[in-house]
Amino acid sequence: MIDIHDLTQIFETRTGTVHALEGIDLTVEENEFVTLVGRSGCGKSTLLRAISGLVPPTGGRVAVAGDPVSGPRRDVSFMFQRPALLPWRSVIDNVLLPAEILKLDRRQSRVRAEELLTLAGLAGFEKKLPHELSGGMQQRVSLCRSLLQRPQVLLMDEPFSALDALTRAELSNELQRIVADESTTIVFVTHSIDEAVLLADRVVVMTPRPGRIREIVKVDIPRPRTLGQGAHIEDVARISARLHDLLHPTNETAAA
Amino acid sequence: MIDIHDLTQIFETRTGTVHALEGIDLTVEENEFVTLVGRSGCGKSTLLRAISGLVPPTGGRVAVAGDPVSGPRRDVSFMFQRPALLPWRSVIDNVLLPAEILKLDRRQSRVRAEELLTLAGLAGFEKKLPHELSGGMQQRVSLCRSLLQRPQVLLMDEPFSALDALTRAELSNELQRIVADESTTIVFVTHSIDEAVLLADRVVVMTPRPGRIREIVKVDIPRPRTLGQGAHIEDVARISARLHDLLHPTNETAAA
Amino acid sequence: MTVTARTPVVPSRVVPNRGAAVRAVLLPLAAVVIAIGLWWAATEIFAVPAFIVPGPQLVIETLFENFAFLMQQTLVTLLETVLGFLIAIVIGVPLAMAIARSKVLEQMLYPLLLAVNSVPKVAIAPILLVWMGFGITPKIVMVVLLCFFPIVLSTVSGLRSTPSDLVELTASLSARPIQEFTKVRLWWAMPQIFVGLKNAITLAVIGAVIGEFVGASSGLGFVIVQSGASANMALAFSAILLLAIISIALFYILVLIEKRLLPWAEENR
Amino acid sequence: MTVTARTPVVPSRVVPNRGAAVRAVLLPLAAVVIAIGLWWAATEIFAVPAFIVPGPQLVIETLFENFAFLMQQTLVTLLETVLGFLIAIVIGVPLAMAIARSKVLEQMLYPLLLAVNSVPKVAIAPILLVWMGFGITPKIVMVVLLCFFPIVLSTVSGLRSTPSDLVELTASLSARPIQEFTKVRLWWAMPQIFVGLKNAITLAVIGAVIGEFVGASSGLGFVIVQSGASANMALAFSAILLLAIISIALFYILVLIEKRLLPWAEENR
Amino acid sequence: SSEAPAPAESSSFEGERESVRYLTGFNTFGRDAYVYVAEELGYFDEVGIDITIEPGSGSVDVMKLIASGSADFGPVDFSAAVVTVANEDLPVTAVAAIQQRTLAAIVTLEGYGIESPKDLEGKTIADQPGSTNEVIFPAYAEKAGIDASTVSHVPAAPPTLPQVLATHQADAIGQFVVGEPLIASVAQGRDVVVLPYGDELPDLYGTVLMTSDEIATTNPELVERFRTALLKGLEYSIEHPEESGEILKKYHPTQDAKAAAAEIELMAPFVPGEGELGSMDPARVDVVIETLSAAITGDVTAEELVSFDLLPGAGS
Ligand SMILES: Nc1ncnc2c1ncn2[C@@H]1O[C@H](COP(=O)(O)OP(=O)(O)OP(=O)(O)O)[C@@H](O)[C@H]1O
Ligand SMILES: Nc1ncnc2c1ncn2[C@@H]1O[C@H](COP(=O)(O)OP(=O)(O)OP(=O)(O)O)[C@@H](O)[C@H]1O
Ligand SMILES: Cc1ncc(C[n+]2csc(CCO)c2C)c(N)n1
Ligand SMILES: [Mg+2]
Ligand SMILES: [Mg+2]
Repeated sequence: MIDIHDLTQIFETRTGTVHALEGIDLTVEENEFVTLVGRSGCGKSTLLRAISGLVPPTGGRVAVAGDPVSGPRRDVSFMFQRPALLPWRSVIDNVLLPAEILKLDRRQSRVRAEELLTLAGLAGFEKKLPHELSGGMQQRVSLCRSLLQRPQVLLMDEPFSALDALTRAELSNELQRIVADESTTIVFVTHSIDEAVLLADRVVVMTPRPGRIREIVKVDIPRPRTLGQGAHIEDVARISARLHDLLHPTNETAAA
Repeated sequence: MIDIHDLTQIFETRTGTVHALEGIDLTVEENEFVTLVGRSGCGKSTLLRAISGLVPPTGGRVAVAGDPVSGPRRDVSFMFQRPALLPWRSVIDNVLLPAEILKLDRRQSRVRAEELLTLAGLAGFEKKLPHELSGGMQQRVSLCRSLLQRPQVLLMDEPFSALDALTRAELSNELQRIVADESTTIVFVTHSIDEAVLLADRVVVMTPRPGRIREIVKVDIPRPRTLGQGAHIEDVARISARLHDLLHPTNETAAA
Repeated sequence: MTVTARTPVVPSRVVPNRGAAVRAVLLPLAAVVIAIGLWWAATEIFAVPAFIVPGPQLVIETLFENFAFLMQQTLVTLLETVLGFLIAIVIGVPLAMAIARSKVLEQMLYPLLLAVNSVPKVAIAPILLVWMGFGITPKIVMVVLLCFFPIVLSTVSGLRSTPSDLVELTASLSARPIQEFTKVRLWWAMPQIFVGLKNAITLAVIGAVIGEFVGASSGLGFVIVQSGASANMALAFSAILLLAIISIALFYILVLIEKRLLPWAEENR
Repeated sequence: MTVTARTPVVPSRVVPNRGAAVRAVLLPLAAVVIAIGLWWAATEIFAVPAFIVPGPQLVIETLFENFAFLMQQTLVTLLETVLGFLIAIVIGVPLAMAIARSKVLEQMLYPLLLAVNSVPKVAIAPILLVWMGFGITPKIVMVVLLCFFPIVLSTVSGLRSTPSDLVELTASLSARPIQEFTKVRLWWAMPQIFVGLKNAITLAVIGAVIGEFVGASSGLGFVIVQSGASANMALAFSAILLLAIISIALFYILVLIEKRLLPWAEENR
Repeated sequence: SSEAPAPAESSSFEGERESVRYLTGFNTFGRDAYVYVAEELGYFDEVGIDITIEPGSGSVDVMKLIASGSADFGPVDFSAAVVTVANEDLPVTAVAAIQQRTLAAIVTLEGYGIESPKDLEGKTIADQPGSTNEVIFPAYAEKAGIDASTVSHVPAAPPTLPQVLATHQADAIGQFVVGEPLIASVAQGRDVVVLPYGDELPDLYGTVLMTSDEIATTNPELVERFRTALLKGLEYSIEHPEESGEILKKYHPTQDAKAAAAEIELMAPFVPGEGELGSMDPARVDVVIETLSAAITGDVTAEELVSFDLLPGAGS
């Protein structure tokens, strides 16, 4: 579904050049759930933007569904790291924005938006304006918006960072259901190793400056999965430990 | 250090009234580290704002260091849930903002700002503008800013939400050092039970709409503490489980 | 020792605050009364002759003496102002939209707009007359000429200042440019567009008056020329007073519309 | 199948882009050439008589014939414009600051400012002359009167639109109002203040000219009156052309200052 | 513009009616009242003309609008016409004199030390830069034996001139003779001193009726009809100043009938001349051109300025 070859991203700023990504090679299969982990500033968001076509890469190639990416695609949905809500729109109207832009069926979209908001615990807040919401509520609105259009590819940048464990678990389940039922391909950035393991078919571990892929860890645990429970607790522990090692610099040599 | 009695906070909006906080009673001792946990939207940020004096409460009383709060105090520092960086200032100048406003010694402040930035892994980014940073980097700048002035009371709203585990651990250590060395009182909002237990003397568990204190859990594990290691692993597990129960609604009856 | 402030942290707009509404009427009134008092004092104390600055009594007397006539002239000027203003919006906003999208257009159009804007309009009034006759058209054109520039400038700036977050959001949805504009940029720009409109409306009034200075036989501008030429400063000042009232009224109508339309704007919260 | 775009995502400002710089000069030039072409065509094809709109050749000829004289007049007008503009900033920004802080002040001052702003300045010319004589003062006053309002309006709106995030940040640091202003609001408002200044600078030029209409023996406004009085439209148009050039130049100086001062602003990135 | 008045009598005109657009000289004061008088009394109707009257904004603008076809007729100060037609080649022509002698004057107040032209030496005169009064001044000074170089001109916009004089910002101002009551109204009890240019330059005409060269050549018959009706109104108005003031006020309610009547009375002596009302003399026109030669850069002949064959009593 997604093919990335030798991707390089360089930012030139007034104060010098930042090598955000270098030599990224990655293929994501259709219906696969890939999580990206790595230290803050290692280029995760930049990688997602390159896949989405929002930012043309400085070097290398990206293709989605076989087509080279030259700009955003209608079948790819992006949930940004920041909520990016329109301050003049109510919660429900923010969620409905993709329906308006993609000209989806109005009534169906509305029903779906309300379902999603209820699922995200925002029932009763449909008419509120963004500035009347808490930080986590804003993030949930943004999440609902990215799910509205049933995209083929879903790029999610730390979608649960501002959420409590319970809301996180509920929404993780929904995400897994979506992947299963609607055969969506997901690339998902997270800082939580637990979350990465819970959700992913494969976990991509990145190293910072320049952002490179350190290793790709396969998570071969059958679905549905739930956090901290189930028969595969040992597999989970093993993979988590491995990821922990990869992310931890004192174990530098152990990795590679 | 902080006395809260029967605090109520109501927001009136175009679309109705939101009872954000109701009957909050809480006392935080000097040099105590209190964490606030609770589901998204339960009023954690609102409580911090009431303590800081940024928002006058609808009802009840708040006092800091014995004085009733009627507005922000110079010895209280607030790290907001959103980075709130000034887009026209470089990283270092953003961190130095409190020094300018509080008229702290310029040279000392600069040295401290650089120390903090290095600690936060931002060495080399001093001259960058906020929009040239990743989300987590922005959050770290905001954190450094809140630590610059060595406040008596530090109110922190999900300071580590956008950070990877490693950076989180490093900065947690620094925070514990500050509490120990500089006898700072900290109220700290988090969604991570692990983090709450790792850092807190007491964990305040809140329930949503209206926001009430469900229970206050004491964490009597000696310091310094480190995540997932050490002799008190059982205590940690016990307290974590308790917090998990309190936050989980299916165990509703088990709590109270 | 206790904070018992019961004031809810509520924008006064939300729970209609009677005090605020009363103040919104009383304070401007107070200001006007003070201003008129100062005016009176200045003319009395310094014994300024009426043919330079007539005192307020005289002006208000004159105003009431010629009330019906002046109302007619006011309506004429008001009509020209409002029509020209609306046309300026219809021209200015799309123009700004095009300029905001394209650096090339900006670099080509701004110098021309600036040139048009900097021409002293009184100097080209005869050209307008020759071209458009003595009807209402040249007055409306004058209004448009005077007031479209602030609209363009503010709208361009507003559209351009849309945060990249929000622009990326629509981009990620493959929004067409017109959608990006109508769904995001336009709304983001609204508070700034209103600044442009508020600027423009006061210029629109002036534009109508300048239009009437040359080649008109009605309107407050005509009254001012006529009374100015006969040193009838009391009549000139009544007309000026009415102009001020038109300006203030139109401005506050815009303010009201803004508050209605943009309750979410930071300045209106 | 591959995306090999090597274009770095770099604002042209950062790595000085030669093409962009060349375009910034060529495009406006092209626009001006086209405009002059149209002007020429209009006067030729429609056989517009020179006493209404003189053709460009004639105007440019006249301009060069009277070059030294016209340059002197340009300098006079430029000086008045710049002085008045600076004074308007010095008055307008603090006024806007006060208004932005206080609803009461706003409600008291806006109607008065609007009233002052809506007075047709030509109508109060006798007052200015009698009060301030024939020197440079009344011209500068005219410039200030014409151009302070957009500065106030834009600055107030800019100061007020500061996001509550940033205001709370300074509040949490117990910043004094002046600190909140200088460290946060002023900077946030800067892009909008510049919109006000750009509006104001073109009005400032007009203000100087109107000031000269009323009573001056030098300046481009004087040239326009004098040549208008003798239907010497070619000379009047040379003066208008110079006014346009002044306007454009001052405007782009502001644009340059803005780009220097506010590289972080969304519109300048 | 003006509302249509009830015709004094039912139209006696038999031929094809024509519309005419007329501009006043400057706004709608007493000096321009005669056109309203002519309309009110049905003189235009009698000759089959439907007239539209627009307020003009000074001689130069009137000429421009006539030259460009935006208006058909209007009064223009003849000295301004000479200079403008000579320098800028405007295709306009005079078809009747309204005043046989110029109304242009220097006006001052008692006590400012000016009683005769000679006293102007060393004084300041406020006037609009480039205005007729200023342009004629050198010729006036020469005739009056004043050293023009000792007189300084202060530039001021026309509407400010009365105030400038009243507050003694200048010792004198340029005005038309008919401006005397206006100056008196701001003079705060001082007497107004008027020094008419006509005293020294008796050959200068005052206002003339102008039309475009095109109308003059293609429709001389209309010119004659119009000119006849207008001059009839002019004659009636100088004979009945009071009534004329009332008529003007009827058309323009803000005008003061008394002030208008006073202007008309002041203007009356300047209107008639040796010959028929409205006539002009080629030899005098040549003298005018000669008098103004200092202000003229181009070449101009009397025939370019005046359609002598269309003047009153020109034989038709
Ligand atoms: N300015 C406001 N206007 C109206 N309602 C508000 C405002 N601020 C907060 N609220 C409401 O108050 C409640 C508590 O909000 P608060 O931000 O304190 O939650 P929180 O516990 O910090 O949540 P999160 O973990 O998502 O940040 C929410 O229901 C929110 O909608
Ligand atoms: N617009 C930009 N201009 C300049 N540098 C940028 C820009 N965007 C990102 N960078 C730089 O690129 C690097 C990678 O940023 P990116 O946002 O991809 O990190 P990230 O992995 O998402 O981090 P985080 O977990 O903190 O969100 C950082 O060093 C950042 O400073
Ligand atoms: C208010 C006013 N009144 C009269 C005129 C006509 N006019 C033009 S020049 C001049 C005399 C001075 O030269 C006069 C009376 C005017 N333009 N403005
Ligand atoms: Mg990121
Ligand atoms: Mg919060």
